[in-house]
Amino acid sequence: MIIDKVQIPAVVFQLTQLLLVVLAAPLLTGWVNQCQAWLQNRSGAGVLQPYRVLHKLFLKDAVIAYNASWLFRVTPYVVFGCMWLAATIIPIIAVDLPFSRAADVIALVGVFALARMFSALAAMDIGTAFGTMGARREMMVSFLAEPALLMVLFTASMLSHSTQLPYIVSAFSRHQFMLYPSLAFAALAFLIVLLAENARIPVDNPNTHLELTMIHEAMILEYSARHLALIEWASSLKLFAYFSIGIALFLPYGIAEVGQWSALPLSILLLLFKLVLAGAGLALFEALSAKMRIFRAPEFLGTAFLLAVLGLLIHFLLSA
Amino acid sequence: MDAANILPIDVAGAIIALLVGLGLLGLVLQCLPWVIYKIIFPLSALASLGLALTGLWALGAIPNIAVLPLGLPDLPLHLRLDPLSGFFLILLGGASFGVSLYAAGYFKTMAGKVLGLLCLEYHIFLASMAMVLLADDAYLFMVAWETMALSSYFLVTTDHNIPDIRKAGFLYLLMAHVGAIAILLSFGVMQGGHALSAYTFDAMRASHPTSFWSSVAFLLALFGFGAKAGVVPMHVWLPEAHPAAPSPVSALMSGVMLKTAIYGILRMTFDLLHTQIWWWGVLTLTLGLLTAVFGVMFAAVQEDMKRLLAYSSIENIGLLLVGIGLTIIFHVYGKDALAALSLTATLYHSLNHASFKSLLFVGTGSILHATGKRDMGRMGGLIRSMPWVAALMLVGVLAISGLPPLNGFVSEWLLLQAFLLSPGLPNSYINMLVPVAAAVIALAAALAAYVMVKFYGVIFLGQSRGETVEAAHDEHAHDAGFWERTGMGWLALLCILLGLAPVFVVQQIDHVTQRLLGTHLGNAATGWMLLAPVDTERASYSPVYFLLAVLGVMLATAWVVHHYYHGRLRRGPAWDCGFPAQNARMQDTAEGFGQPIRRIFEPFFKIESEVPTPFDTHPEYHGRSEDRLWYLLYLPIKRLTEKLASWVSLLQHGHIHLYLAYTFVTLIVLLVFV
Amino acid sequence: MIDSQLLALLLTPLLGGVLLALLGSRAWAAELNSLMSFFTFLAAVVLTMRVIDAGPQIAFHEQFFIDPFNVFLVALTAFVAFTTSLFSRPYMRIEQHHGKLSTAMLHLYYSMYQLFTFTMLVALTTNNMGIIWVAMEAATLTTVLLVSLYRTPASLEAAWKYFILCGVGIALALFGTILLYFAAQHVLGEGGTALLWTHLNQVKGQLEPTVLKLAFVFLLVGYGTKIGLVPLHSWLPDAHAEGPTPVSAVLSGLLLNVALTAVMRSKVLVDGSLGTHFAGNLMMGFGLLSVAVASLSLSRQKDIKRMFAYSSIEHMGLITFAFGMGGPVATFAAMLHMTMHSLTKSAIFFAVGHAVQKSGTQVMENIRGMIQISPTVGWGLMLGTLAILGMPPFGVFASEFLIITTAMHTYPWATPILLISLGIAFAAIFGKIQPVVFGETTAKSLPHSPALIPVFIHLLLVLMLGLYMPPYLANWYHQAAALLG
Amino acid sequence: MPLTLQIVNLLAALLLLIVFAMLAQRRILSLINLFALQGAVLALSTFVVAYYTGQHHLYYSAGLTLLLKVMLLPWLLHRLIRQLDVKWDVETLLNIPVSMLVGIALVIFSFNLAAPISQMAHGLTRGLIGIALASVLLSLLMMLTRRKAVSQVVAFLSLENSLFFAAASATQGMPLVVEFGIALDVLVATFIFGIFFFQIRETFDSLDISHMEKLKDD
Repeated sequence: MIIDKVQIPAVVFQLTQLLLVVLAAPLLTGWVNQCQAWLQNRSGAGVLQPYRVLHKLFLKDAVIAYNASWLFRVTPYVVFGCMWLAATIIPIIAVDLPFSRAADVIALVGVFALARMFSALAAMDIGTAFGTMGARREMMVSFLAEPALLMVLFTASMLSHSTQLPYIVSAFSRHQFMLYPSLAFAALAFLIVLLAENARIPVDNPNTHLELTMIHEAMILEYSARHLALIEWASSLKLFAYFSIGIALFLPYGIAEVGQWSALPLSILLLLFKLVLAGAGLALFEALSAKMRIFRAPEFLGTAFLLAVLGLLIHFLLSA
Repeated sequence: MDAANILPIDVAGAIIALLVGLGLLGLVLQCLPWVIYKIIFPLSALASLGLALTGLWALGAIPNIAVLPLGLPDLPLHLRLDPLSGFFLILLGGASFGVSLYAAGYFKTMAGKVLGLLCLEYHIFLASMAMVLLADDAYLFMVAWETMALSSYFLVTTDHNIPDIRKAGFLYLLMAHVGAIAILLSFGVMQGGHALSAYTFDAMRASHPTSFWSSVAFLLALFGFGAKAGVVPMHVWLPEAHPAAPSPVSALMSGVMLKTAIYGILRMTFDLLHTQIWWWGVLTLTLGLLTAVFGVMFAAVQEDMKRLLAYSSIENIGLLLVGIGLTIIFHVYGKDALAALSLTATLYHSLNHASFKSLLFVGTGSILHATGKRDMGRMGGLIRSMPWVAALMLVGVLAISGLPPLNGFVSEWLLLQAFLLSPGLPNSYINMLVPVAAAVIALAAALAAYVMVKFYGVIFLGQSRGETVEAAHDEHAHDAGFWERTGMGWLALLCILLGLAPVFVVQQIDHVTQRLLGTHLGNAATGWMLLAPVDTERASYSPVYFLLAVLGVMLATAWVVHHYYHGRLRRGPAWDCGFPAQNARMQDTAEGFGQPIRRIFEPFFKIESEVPTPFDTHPEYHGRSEDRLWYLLYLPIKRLTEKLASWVSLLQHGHIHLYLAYTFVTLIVLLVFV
Repeated sequence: MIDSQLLALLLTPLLGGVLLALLGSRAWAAELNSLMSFFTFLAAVVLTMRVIDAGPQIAFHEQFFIDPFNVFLVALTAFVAFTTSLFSRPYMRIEQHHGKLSTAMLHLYYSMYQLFTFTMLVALTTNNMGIIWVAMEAATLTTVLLVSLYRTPASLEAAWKYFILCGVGIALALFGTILLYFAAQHVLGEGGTALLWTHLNQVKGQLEPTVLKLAFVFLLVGYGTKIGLVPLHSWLPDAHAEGPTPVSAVLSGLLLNVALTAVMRSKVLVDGSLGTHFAGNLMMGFGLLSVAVASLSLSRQKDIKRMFAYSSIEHMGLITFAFGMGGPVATFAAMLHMTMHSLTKSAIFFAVGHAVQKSGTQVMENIRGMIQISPTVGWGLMLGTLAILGMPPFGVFASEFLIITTAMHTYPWATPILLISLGIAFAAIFGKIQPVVFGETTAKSLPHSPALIPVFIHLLLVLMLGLYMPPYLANWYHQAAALLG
Repeated sequence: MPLTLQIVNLLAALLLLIVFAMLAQRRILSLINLFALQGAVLALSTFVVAYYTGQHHLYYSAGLTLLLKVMLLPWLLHRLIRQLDVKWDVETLLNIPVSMLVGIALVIFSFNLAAPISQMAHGLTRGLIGIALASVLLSLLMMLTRRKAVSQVVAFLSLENSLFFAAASATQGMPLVVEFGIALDVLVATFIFGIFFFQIRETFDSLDISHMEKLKDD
């Protein structure tokens, strides 16, 4: 059983992370948007804007289409739940998370898939032109992005002989710093996947409503009020989760080891620092690149897939 | 015999006899159909359940043997129930229990005469599948094998007035027969000597063919069983035949019959043949990958819902072959723990596929009855008129897409673990192959999700795409009846249970791996909550906790939201970016949903499409994506045969002088050569 | 004792022939025909019992010899002859009703039918290689008259070809017999005994190899023409397609077997004399060629009876191949296949006969949906076809199973040909029969109710033998197999 | 070498000669006459062999041959062609010189084939097997070059004759039962041929076999 193995500190770590993640996620989104605003010479709405938006949405009355089915109404909760869960599996502030035993990297990918499945189905539920279009495009993007992500994670778990994120991370952070060529490929692939999965430019545009280009937005057109709020929150959780995965895999240094209370504040600080940098980086990248035609997206993601596989192959070749 | 020494095999045999009896009874009682669907089918469902339990019983027990005084002289029918057979018996019983329950409701509408015949064929089909699993000599195996093909052929051609269905049936039986001859030949290679008694499996186990001959045997078996399983390129019959059959039969064919082929390959490779050779594994693996990708790609572009499912079966068979290939490779290189892992994954996945594919196929049966359509392009919004079917099939869809915490995920998880643990094989080429294979598997899994979103979304969600009349009809399509619900409910329950209790299932499978590979997987973690094939440090998965967590988080969120804010809800017209005139025809059709795949994997398809000109008053778009292999492989063979035949027919030209000349020349030639 | 039993067996059909020659035009001639065939069958059963109990028998100054090998063919022949007579009773009446046959023709038919049975039984039971020849020739003559029964140009042509080709073939067989006698003289001396198979069998070791080789070539080519081995088969499809269906049934079901028996008798002697696999190789070659060519021809047939004639060629090829392989299993399988083929093929011809009568044509495109108009005919045809294609649980599969696996074990090089040919044959026959049985129909009903009991009796037997073989039958086959080596 | 043997050998040679003559012969009537002559030679040789070996049943078979092959059958055939009036010349598929050449080749072939047997054969039959074989093959050749039904039948009968010769002379006669059986068959066969001629004649109003080439695979 899991419980008997677990000591108090682990549980505390788990709970802290649980709360921290769900609370901090919108902040990250806000930060990225703010950086974008600055890069575009706008003053921006401030990093707290997402919270205000969420609050406003929660206050509103939900309006759904006449023919919306139960699936449509359940989906926001499912998506939100999955994303939150995902964010708790990933070691963000500390490596020993009792729950992460229940779900390893493959399960993590599974969680993302589950959420995606539900949102795609919900998008088709009303039967509008944009809904189905969005669902189709979302699935098209994902069937290339998902295996790529899986391959990235495989490379990592090959190196660390485990598919449990905590073990991977502690393996990486415990080693003295060394360069893994395979990881380099993986990192590149992961970056592309991150962009695609979080509906960022150049694959998608998080704040467009231009019919022909949108993917993720098209899926959630029919949502309003609390449903929309949950979905928005979920997507910022997703972004947060992806960032944390990236950090955990490629620069895990300074993360708190098992039950080190003393290390906790430092690791949180470090994490904040990394996230800030990453967010800024993302904003910069988006500002510099342009949205690509929808049918170039598969090529883009195909590249990611190939890179990831290449990374794995290189690992097999050099066993490094 | 007294109750003490009744063996599983006896029970299994009795149940099989009972099944045949039920079938005959159905034929006799065709004048009163209600008996058939109200009594016989539920009874046979119970019988199937009995089979499953017997299999479970046999898993633990030592292999037990029975010999029937039938068959050929000196070759009585040998039956043997060992863990492998037991496991597949569980699969058969578990799936057919649900399907038969469903059939009790589904066949209600049939005319008595047809129903009686169908009842017979159905039960013969079940019995022969069970017999295939129990057979312990080549003759009984082949008889059961071909009887299975034959009965399913008659089931496929139930409404034989439709020429396409006749064609499908013909193609099916032809492929089955050719495959059977190949299997026959491989038995011929393995038979241990010249007496009739050399055809028992024991004699084959005792015989040691040279590596060349065992390779021949393996290749023949792979061809024969592959033809039955729908392995590319012997798959052409499958998407024709499975949709043609009545849905419960399609369910059995896809869910169970294909697995008998897998059983055959396992039996041949790990039980009857002594030595395995590494390239067998590589071949199987490659074939599997090909099949998987091919199947899922074609599934993505189908418009007929049953064809789509058929192609997805091809994909799953591919995954199973990959598992077998890995097992062979690991076994050859003495990595028995890994071999056990991948074999476990394979068996687990066949169990899963049996459950969710049967569920989905019977589901399409209900839809067919309710709407009278198989073309997804004219469906939509059925979730509102058929909530039960929709809900139950959602389980199947999530499961087949390999999503946690359902069963599809567990087997894929195990398979991927096998890949992740594989490095360190002496052969560098195989080392290179492994990651690529893993990638392809991942791709196939992701594509499967795509296909299933299309399947479920287009059928159940949105608005009906048909003309107004049939749209109205679909609005009031009747939901599945009691028996149908029960059947589907059982299958859905299977999907969930197999997903939630992997540790228990793996423990059962361990009996099989122990017998085939001499080692088993076991569970590193204590208790049944946490599945850890090798070691908790490396990998572990606990669906129960997973489910609890997701549900917990969801409910908590819902409660918080409703408590601190409010639960007010209004309904209004769909917004759709404020687009004024929107109607059902603006949704993606089945075809439109598949279009990205068609576009990305263009070279694999043979696409014929007619695009409307801008000036058409009623613009219509038609597109068909066909299988290139049909044109590249099968038609040439057909033409070649016809050519030869036309040459041969010149022999028979009607001139008696030349006939005499044949005799004359034959005589002279023979005289010259003696 | 044995003499009288044998006499009963042989005289009943002879008497029947004479009786029907006199009374053949009576209204109850058909019943008389069946009755005589039934008596013949009874006599055969009695004889069989005797042989099973007391082992091989010699009768009439060694002129006749009954061992397990030929007695099972005797029983089979008598049985199929009986069921065929049952079938032909209504069938011929319907033909007459359709105006295809006159009473005179029926008269001829009945008497010739009995005489034909007689000749076959003689050929099977005689111990004298010369008499075998005489009986075979006589069988040819009677069947020639039967084939040309309809007097249509087509039937005349078929009969003429049959007559000429088989006449020549048989003549060559006679030369072979003479050579055999010539060789035997030097061992057994002048006079009668030199052609008696039992004596030859005892001294086969001393017979002059070169002569026997030559003799066997002539015998194989000669009797092979009657078996229908490619390339000597040209007469067979015509004769089967143009003759009355009952005749096609007995030709396919019985006469080919009898010819094969003659070949096997001589093969035993030749093997004994040469001690090599010469005869076996020849037979395997002919067998494979027949299987391949027949299966290819099958796919181009339009006439249903013609198609099944080719399938007979294919199966005879398979049997010859199996006999050629030799060895207990293969020989056993070959004899099993003979039995199965006789029963199944005659059953098929019965069903085909009625299907043709219902739809008024032998062209398969115009025979459709038999199952709609008459389920019995439809299912009979479907099941028979599946049986002849070697689908379990029918017995034909049992023998094919043994033949193919043994071939794979002993002569792997032959198996690709078998695999491909059987595949093609399956595609050809089943692809043509399926629409004949299934689908919509245009057929009409018949003046007399068809007699399909024989069909289902045969099919049931085949089914039973596929799943269970009575022990006495089994050890009977085994004795025969041991006899042929 | 005793006189009888020389006679037998002479007759054998004569037989072969007659077969060649038949092969070369165009006119049906003379073909039949040649056939009768062949029968006579056959009967004579059988008689001589009977005398030489002193086997009584050979006398019977000699007599039988005389009755059947020299008198009955030719008479029947004559009647037939008178009634069917088919006295026309027989045009062959293979022209005469070619068929002669083939024939000679066949003779050489069969002699070589029979050589080893002749070695082991004692006294009388030396070489007779070869001649018999040669005439069998020649008759076969004749059958497949003739176009008219009647001539084909005559060729068939001469084939039977050569076989008979082989039986009677080369092996000093088969057992009597067999000989009778064979004789009976030949007789019946001829009758049936006769029936056929009339039927063929009335359905195709000609005895040309080339009318009978309808049945074929296409």
